[in-house]
Amino acid sequence: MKHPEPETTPVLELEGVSKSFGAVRALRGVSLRLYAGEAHALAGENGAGKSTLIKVLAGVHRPDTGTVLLDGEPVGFHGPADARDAGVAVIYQEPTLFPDLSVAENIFVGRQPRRSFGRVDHRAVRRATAELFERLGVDLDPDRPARGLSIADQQLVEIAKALSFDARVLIMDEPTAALTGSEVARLFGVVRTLRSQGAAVLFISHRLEEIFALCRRVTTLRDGALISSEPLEGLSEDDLVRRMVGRDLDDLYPKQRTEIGEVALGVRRLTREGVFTDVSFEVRRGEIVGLAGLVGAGRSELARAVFGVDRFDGGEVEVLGRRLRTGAPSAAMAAGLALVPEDRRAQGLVMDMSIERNIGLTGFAATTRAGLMNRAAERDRAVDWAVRLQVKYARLAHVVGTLSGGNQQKVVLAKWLATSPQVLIVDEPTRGIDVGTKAEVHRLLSSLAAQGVAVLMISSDLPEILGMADRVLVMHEGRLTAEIPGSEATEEAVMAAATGRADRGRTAA
Amino acid sequence: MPDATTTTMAPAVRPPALARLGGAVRWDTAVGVLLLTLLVCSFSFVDNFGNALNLSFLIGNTLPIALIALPMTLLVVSGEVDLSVGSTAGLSGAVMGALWNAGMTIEAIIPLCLLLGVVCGLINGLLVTRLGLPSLAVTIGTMAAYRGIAQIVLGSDSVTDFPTQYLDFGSGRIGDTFVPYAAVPFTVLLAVAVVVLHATPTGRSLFATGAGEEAARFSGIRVKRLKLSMFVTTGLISALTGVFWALHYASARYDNATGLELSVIAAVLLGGIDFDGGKGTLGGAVAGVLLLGTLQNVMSLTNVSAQSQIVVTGVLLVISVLAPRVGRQVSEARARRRTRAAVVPPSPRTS
Amino acid sequence: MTVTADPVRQQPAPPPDASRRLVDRVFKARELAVALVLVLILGATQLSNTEFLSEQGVKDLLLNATILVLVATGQAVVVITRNVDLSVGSVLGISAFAAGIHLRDGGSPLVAVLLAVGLGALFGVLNGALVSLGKVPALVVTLGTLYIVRGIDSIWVGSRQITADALPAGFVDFGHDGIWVLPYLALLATAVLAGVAYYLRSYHSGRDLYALGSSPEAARLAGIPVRARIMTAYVLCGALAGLAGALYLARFGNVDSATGNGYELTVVSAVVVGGVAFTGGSGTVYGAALGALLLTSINSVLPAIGVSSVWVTAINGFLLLLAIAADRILALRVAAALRKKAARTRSARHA
Amino acid sequence: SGTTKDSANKAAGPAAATGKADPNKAIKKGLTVAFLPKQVNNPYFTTSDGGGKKALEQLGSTYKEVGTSSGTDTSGQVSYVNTLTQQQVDAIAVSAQDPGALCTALKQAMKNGVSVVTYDSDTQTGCRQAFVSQASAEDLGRTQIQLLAKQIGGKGEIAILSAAQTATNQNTWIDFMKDELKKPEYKDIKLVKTAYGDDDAQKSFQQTQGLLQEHPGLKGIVSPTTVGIKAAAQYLSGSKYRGKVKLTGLGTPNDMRAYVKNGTVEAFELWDPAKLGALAAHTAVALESGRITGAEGETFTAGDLGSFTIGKDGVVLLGKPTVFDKANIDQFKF
Ligand SMILES: Nc1ncnc2c1ncn2[C@@H]1O[C@H](COP(=O)(O)OP(=O)(O)OP(=O)(O)O)[C@@H](O)[C@H]1O
Ligand SMILES: Nc1ncnc2c1ncn2[C@@H]1O[C@H](COP(=O)(O)OP(=O)(O)OP(=O)(O)O)[C@@H](O)[C@H]1O
Ligand SMILES: [Mg+2]
Ligand SMILES: [Mg+2]
Repeated sequence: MKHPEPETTPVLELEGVSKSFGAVRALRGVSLRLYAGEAHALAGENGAGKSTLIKVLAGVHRPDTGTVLLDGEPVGFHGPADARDAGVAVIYQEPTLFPDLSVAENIFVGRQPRRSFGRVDHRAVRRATAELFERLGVDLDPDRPARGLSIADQQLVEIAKALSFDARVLIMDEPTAALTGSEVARLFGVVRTLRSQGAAVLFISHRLEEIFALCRRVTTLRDGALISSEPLEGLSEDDLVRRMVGRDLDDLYPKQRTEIGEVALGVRRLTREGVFTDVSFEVRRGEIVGLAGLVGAGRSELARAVFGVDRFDGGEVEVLGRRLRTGAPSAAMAAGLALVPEDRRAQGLVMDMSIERNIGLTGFAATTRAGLMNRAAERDRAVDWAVRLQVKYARLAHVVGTLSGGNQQKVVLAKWLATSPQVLIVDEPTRGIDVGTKAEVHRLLSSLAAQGVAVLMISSDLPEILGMADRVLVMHEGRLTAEIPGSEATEEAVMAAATGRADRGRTAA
Repeated sequence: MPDATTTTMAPAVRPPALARLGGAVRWDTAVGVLLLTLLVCSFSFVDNFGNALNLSFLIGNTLPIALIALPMTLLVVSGEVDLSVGSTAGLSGAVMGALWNAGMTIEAIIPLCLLLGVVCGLINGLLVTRLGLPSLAVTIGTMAAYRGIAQIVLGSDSVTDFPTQYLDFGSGRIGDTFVPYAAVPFTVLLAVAVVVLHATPTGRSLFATGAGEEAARFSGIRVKRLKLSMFVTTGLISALTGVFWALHYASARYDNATGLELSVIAAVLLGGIDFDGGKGTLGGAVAGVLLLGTLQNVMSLTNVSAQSQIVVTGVLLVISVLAPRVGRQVSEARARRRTRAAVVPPSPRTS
Repeated sequence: MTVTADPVRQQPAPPPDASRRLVDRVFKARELAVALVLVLILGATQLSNTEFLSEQGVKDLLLNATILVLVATGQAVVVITRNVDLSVGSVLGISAFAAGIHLRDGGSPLVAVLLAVGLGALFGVLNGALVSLGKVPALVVTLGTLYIVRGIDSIWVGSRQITADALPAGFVDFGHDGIWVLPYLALLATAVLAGVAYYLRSYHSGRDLYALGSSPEAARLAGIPVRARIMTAYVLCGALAGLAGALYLARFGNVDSATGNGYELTVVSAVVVGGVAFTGGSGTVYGAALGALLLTSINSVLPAIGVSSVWVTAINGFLLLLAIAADRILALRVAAALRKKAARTRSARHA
Repeated sequence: SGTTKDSANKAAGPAAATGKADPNKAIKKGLTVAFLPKQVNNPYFTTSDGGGKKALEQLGSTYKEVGTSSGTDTSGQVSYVNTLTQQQVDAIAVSAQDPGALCTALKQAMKNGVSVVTYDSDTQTGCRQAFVSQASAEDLGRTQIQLLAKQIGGKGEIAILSAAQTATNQNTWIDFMKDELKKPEYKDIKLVKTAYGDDDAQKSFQQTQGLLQEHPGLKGIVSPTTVGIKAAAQYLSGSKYRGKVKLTGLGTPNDMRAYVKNGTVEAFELWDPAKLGALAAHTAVALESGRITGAEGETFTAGDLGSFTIGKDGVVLLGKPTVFDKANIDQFKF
């Protein structure tokens, strides 16, 4: 059955909206209609203008031209508060929490339940938060401060916040990018309930299967312009990809056959108290090893300790036979190690610096002459990698913070791949990257492995792990619980180990 | 492979040259222009301003601030601040006086004073980097501590009888030119600082550290060591300033250079250095120092009272932050109006 | 497909009562460290000089702290929003003089106090407008208004001064009398402090101030009226500085154009010692008040145990460093303990 | 100011300073004399500079006042000396924040033909032509002890509350106080401590508290600084020590009136700051006119202040300080 546009008035509507940032035209005359009780997907490559569109809907940006209509009436949102008051709840692409406030306060900031004389009812806030978490199946202490939450947990708090509004319109910009399957499933369950209660939902994701699982209608953007707005029924993933990128997609997991060589990264009995315990594994040259686990399993923390950003309390790390000191990333880099961190905004990039200089940060050795910066060399190095990774930028001298989320991720990759590492640890390398470029990143990792680089890939995108890894390590609550050869790795096996239901016999030695 | 248009930006409406210029004029350039304008006006209209003696006075009095502004700029760019500079200078002067009274030769004293500055900086730096304390808090503490030690060391003495050739170096000028002797080493230090901040990996690392410390750490920059070295440098230069101060004013007292930190910070802020770290240029900082110094000199020459001078300084500071902001908003508003006029909505292709 | 995997976070963690209580205690510990240092210092002093905590002694301690407590309370509110108000000293001075003029001309004390508060609030509006409308760095703006207000003050006041004989006797008596050892001024300050603390804890707009300081960007997205809140903080801070000015007049019976000069640094020290982070979003006004009490007590303790005033500055600095370092070390210890505890519970769950 | 001088006139300056004085030379008119106090807006200096201004008007010369708004901004004072040199004023009357720091600048000024007089607070002798002293340091030191001794009945513990530890004047006076205390009639008086309030109201306040707590038996306090005595009086008058602990020192009648009347303070002393300023003005004009050079033994008249003789090291002495008490304080308005 086709789903023609309903006859009713859309709850929220965009009409011919354009928005430019200086020379960059992020949106050009885009229209969009959101109906009550319908989930609507927004698709497009990195930098297509999806987040910008959402920010227009949320009152963060004011459109240069065009109008926003609520229940058919034009409205001028003067700020996020206006949109919120109109019943629009938004989950932004980048979590925007208050690190010093408790998780509960984060969720209810500005609209806490009150007692007499307008006083905040702290107990009610806590109770409501606990209920929300219950609904989402989130295991977080409402009283802990938001500082120090992993990206995934932050995203979960954002989701809880958006749900707590009981909004008429729920807008979600890549809410699932950092989540694993189970959390996504929970989230979808809750969203479906809201939808059936009459909420309009706008959903963005680069995981196409999620779009198909949740939405009925899809709008596609390319370079800020509207390409199509149509029912999803009858559309295949390939159709959608073609609309987004204007061509057919190559194989998403282009695994090359490689020669597995000597041990490049050896981790023995590594322990950081309270975070991970007694972790041992090896990664060989030419090998891609996947590291799977649930949110909060400690994968990212392990990667950080290996790279030396965090100290470890016991155990040792060896790169190409060289033993690394604890807490010395510069030594790790010198030994040939690179880490693409998971949080691109805080850890990956200096948001206020230019694209060029961000990429240049890892390459002083190559771009100095007699102790002085060689700007031409710095520029060449940056251009080379920006182009190879298809970063969509206007000028390399522009501040990296103005790039779209996916393009920022590409700059992080560029920054580290430019160091020609021997051992590459990538933590959520394709978080927020569009399907087209994702394949490109996979091809790149694959060809690096073929050239003898050892790759450790942490990802919450299980198909990605299964599609790319020669071997899968699984962590659960700070311990390595399984080591599964790529050929035997299935979703069930990995999930079993990740949830602690693993067959202990297969646990890594 | 995707076609070329996806890799680079789709051709967009180029903003008119003027708007681009508006965005490009940074505050530090503006301070430079302001300084030049002031100098030109002063040379033409202010009696007694343009002669060599007055200019040498002007430069001599501004030098202590300018000297400390160099490392302070680097430190602030890296996201920290040192309020103890005035006290370090005072301590170095006091120790210089005490040791001179004790009969040591000045050639032995000066290196000791500089070493003392290094130690002061090291203490600040270690407290900030090892204990992770905020530099503002630490240096408010050491500001009092160093000044207090200076008071203990020299007490109520005022040492004035340093060797004449040193005193002459501190207060004299080269022949009949307007250049004080001390301006020569300053120029060298300035050149070094400019190169370090703007043309070396160290400078890049400083900017990165100030703008995003965590990202800098993840990029393999040794953030703590870098900050420590900046504190040490600041201590060293402050001590040097203390020695210069004692010679320039021919007086070593424990309260030398009191309040210098506020002058330095005001000047550096005026020069467009962002106290959140990661932004600014040395040119701007030095222009800020000279602008304040010149303005004060001119106002004194034109009999503007001390009180009015304070008001002018304050107004200048406020304008220095409001002006670029207002300018940007105006140019943004103009740009928005222009695009609104230019955009013709394309008809959506619907399948 | 990913979306079909079964729910994972099986059993919610056991009710985190124990850990919550520990966390609570950590938060309180920030103030606790300062309180502990304070008690130790006072106790030790009392042991060496039994006169110290006599009726008059306690009264003096409380009176000395009053003015700083008020200003630090206001400052803490501003600092919590990730801003700063350096102009408090100047505002205190000018409002004290305004109140003094009013009283000298035969005005009523109540009106004089209101006048001072109103004048302070007016400067708060100025600061708030400059900071929030221009969205410019508060440090620069308020350094600017520090100079401007001080300049205006000294032009207006000139060499005039308000002396005790110009003030009504009742007003001067109010400055030092009280109920038993509790001076009226201290009671007033305590009431204000408790009011502000309750406001920050229990009202939307109060909580917003923390949110705002914690992440300005997130605050904007959450629809918090950022400008209005910043304005509130500055007006409160200015009003409290004004009130402190009026009390200064009552306490010292003497105001001239130099009153309040350099006070900003003392206030900032108090706030920092009290554990209010300059990065915004954390700390309490109680902490700031304790910091103020600690600072003024040190200044009373040293003369009382006969430390020569030559040593006072140095010891002051060291104690300041000690207080912030102790606070930090305690926090680190507790954090480490928490991490160990988390590890233990986790491995218990794992086993 | 409008006064411009021809270079011949200018050259006369240094010549006069080194050459011979002629007491019969005509008093020059139309000179510009700049007052550079330790601190502008300080009531004490405003009064004294006001005296200077009046004297200069009578002499037909121009008065101007410049200075820093902080009393410890030595570098600021130096740059004011430089500025005045640049502006080619005829004479500078300066109250030095630091005896050494101004020297280079003042010598530079004298080299450029500016006559330099210090008043209230001196520099090193070589850096000025004459010092107009408010009263002999010896007199000031000794009389304050004498005043206090009388008030406390010649026995008990006393303390001194001074300004900054580096304050030149105060330190000289304190030396003489200590010397005075060595006399046998003060054998029952014990000086237990010298505290420093840095001429800051709050600090002086707390130092007073500290003195009383540390020495509960304290009978009296001498504070040879106007800021210090005022703060101490304010504390005493609001505490249980009012009238029990005696306070004296140097203060202005306006500041102290309330405390004298409420019984906190019996008597204190000071010279007349307006006369000090006037004498400084007369000295400066006499120097610039070539009537004196600043050498010992030279005599000159200073309007209705009378005739003065330059003492050793170029010091001109104003006279003895006035003692203020309940009986006479209402006659003085400064
Ligand atoms: N604040 C800004 N200043 C300048 N340019 C911006 C700004 N925000 C977005 N852009 C530009 O607008 C374009 C659209 O960005 P947007 O974030 O909407 O993309 P997106 O579709 O959300 O991409 P992604 O999938 O990577 O998140 C990009 O070219 C981006 O560089
Ligand atoms: N039981 C816990 N209590 C408090 N914080 C925890 C707990 N478990 C994990 N964390 C926090 O979660 C994070 C650890 O997760 P980490 O980011 O290493 O996980 P991950 O496996 O990489 O998962 P992801 O990256 O998908 O979030 C850390 O920030 C840690 O402080
Ligand atoms: Mg986006
Ligand atoms: Mg992770």
